[in-house]
Amino acid sequence: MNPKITTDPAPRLTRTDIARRAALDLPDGGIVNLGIGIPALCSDLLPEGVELRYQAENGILGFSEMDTKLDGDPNIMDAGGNFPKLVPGMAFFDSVESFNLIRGGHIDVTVLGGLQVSGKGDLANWIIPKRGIGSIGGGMDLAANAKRVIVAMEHTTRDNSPKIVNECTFPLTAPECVDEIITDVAVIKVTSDGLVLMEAAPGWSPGDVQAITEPIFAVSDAFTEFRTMKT
Amino acid sequence: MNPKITTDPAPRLTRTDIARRAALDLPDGGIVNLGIGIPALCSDLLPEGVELRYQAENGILGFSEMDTKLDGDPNIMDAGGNFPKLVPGMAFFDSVESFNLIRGGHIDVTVLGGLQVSGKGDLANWIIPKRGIGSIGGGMDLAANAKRVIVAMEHTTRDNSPKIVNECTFPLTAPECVDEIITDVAVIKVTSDGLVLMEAAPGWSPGDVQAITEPIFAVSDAFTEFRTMKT
Amino acid sequence: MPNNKVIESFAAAVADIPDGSSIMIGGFGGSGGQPTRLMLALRDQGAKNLTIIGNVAGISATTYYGWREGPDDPQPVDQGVFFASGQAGKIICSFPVPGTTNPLSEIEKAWREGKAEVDIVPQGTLIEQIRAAGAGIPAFYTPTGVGTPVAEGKETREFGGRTYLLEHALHADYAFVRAQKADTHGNLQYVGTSRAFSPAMATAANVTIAEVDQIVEPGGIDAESVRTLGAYVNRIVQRESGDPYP
Amino acid sequence: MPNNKVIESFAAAVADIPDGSSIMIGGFGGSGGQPTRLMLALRDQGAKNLTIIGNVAGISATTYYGWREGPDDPQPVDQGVFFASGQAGKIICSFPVPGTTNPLSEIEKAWREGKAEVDIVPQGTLIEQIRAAGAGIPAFYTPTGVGTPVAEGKETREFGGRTYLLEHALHADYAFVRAQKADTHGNLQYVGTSRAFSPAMATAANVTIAEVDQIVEPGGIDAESVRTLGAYVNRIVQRESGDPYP
Repeated sequence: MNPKITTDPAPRLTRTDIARRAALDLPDGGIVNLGIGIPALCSDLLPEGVELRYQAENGILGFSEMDTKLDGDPNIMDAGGNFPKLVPGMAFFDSVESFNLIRGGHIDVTVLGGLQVSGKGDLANWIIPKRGIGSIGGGMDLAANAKRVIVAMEHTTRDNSPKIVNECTFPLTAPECVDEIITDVAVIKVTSDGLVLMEAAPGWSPGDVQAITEPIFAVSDAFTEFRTMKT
Repeated sequence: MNPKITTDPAPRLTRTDIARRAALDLPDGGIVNLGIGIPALCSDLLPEGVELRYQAENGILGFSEMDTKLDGDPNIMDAGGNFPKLVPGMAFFDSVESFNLIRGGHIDVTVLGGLQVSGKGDLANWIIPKRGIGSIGGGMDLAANAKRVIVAMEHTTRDNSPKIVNECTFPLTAPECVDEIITDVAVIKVTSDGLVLMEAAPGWSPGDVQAITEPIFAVSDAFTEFRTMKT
Repeated sequence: MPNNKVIESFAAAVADIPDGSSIMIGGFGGSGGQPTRLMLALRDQGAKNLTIIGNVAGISATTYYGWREGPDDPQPVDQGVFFASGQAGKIICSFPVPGTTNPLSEIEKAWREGKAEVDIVPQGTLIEQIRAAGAGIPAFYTPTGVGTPVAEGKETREFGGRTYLLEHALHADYAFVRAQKADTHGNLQYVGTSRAFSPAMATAANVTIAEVDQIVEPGGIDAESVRTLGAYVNRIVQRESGDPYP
Repeated sequence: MPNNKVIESFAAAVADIPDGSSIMIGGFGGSGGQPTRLMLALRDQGAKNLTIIGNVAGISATTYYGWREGPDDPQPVDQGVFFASGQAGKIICSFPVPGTTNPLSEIEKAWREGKAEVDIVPQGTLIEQIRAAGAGIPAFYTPTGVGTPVAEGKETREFGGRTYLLEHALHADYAFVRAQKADTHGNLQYVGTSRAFSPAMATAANVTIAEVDQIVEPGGIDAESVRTLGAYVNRIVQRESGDPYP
């Protein structure tokens, strides 16, 4: 267990920064499902020239941009209740087909929020035990079955406790499912040998990140500053 | 085992007669799947005013009449390779949906051909053991799962051996699935207490039918002449 | 040919639903695809001790999820309506509560008071259980939920080196579905993302009731465009034109 | 956006298929929905030791099942083509042989000579196995085949007092499907009864190749009319106009 630290070496990044960094790892032309919260912000933050085909659980594939209006057509939504812009090549389908896509391993990447991620890549993100009731939605299917799972979340809780932990204390969404964790201070890869720190926020050293991360991580030879923060 | 008889008390009925009698038991407005052979003849022999919605395994529901032409559209066929006439209210779908209908118990009646039917309603109709290879098609799904299974077949083999037998010697299509057997000499109901003779061809007594039927059947209080043969 | 399934009113379409019934509610959650008029008719009918089966079940009324927010738009209705009325004692769904507890949703309120059993199922498992019921599949294996609370009390089994859960078919007494168009045989056509759970639910209930914008004669839906077969639909009710609910 | 999947010729679309591959052949059987040009291209390519997965597999060439019989219409092709050529050693299908043995079909000929393993599967089980493979379901229970030779060597289990068989997902290396229209993302639209096994097969193979009459830009197939999602399709080849095969 690492001692909690009380002062940060430099400001943590914003939710938008996290989403922008996650967007960098979405493959051009790929089929992507974005969870609610920080992940949903990715769609506005893609690198120039990259176009994705988003899938949403409620039966839509192929949209690439959202509309910001609040009075869209309630019969054409994504699973978060937002209104996608119609683009050529889209398709509508029912929930059976939608989860054939997901459970069948046809989603290239999903970006999900997280409450806790363990050093083995276990993900907990659907229920806070003290509330006693939560919502699973499509999260378990996505976490267990997407080809690649990126978790985009704050690095710690509000009281600065690690959310990247040795063992999740919250009920799991799926075990050993996370490939990459992108937070407001770091980008961490989950490998079969454990966590590997790839990037850190400006002003944050590997040691600074380790101080608020429960599992001991390795530092990549390619370790660098948060890639979206470079100009 | 009943002794074989060598002379019939009266002519056996035709394949068309068998189909016409089977057609009498198809419920108006019902969803019906007709097997190949004698069953396929039913569609031209429905009583006045009765209209069925046929389903075929290859993904069509709602046709009610066949076209006799040989050069129809090969993209609009039934499972027997015949061309249905297009009618309002039809639907096309894939094989997954087609067998959801069948296996899910949504077919009201299927009429199938038979090689052997046992006293318990076991059906054998897909392979002749001495050939060693046969075709199952949709027959096992239909026999096991339709709400009602009618077998339409000749009463005996060409050498006058019973096809209604104590135990099927041919590999089964489905056990205990047959509700009614309609042959060229009789209509026999399969009940949990065994077979019950309902009707016989003109000139055939219950004893005449029993002589070419292996299991001992009961004779219904409502026993009558083949109903389609009355004028 | 006795295939006309049109019922004159929503009240008449739900009149015979007895206490203790299980009711599937189609769509995804939110207003699009929700059979709102059938739900309100069942609330008014008053049947008790219901089990509700839905997907996103109780989050719209407090968060406006999936509802328009214009000044002339109606107040959201969600599956919490049956818990507010005391008619339902159980819900099987994937998303019963929103992230926020202020204000508390009707389902969470009932759950906190011990008046509601809430069975939370992964969405892909739930739709597959419903699909299985309609397709004659009593049980299947899925990777989803392994190693989570969803797996508690369930059989697991390995196939090809991966662990899977055994999940069972989920039937219901009634399914309420929402489509844009029906023909009098019960064939249904949907628009956009409104179909969601409705096509599978239509296959999985003893009695399926469809709420639609428009009823047409057979042929009014092209044979290529039917997404729920009339074979699955028992009753059809047409909404009044100009209904403020989407 | 690297989504253009159009291949210039049928030969190029099948060129990399190695010996020992398993190949799903879409449609139902007969000419409608059969990917005939892909089949002939694979025959010409010559890959050996193939396993073919189809439905009605080998009855058209001798019986004209599902083919027109006009004087200008082409001779029927069926899945027996791979057995006549000696390329396939095994077939998994529901309907390998016609009722008649005069003349013998290519599959029955190969089987009698001990050159072909023929695995005969109930049609509903076969399509569900294929669908399961694409849907991430490793195994499921079905009532079909219980008490028959199909059940030999398989697990049975009771649910609700009825006995069911455990059946497993069926994947393939390649799926050949036939549709009327594709967009360049690989979305497919079918006509009439031609879809049959194709939509499920498209989901269940590592590489899915679609033979179509027409390739259009994205948007050329309405979002409501897509029946196979582009997500499942890797390669698309357009037929020459006026191709005599249906």
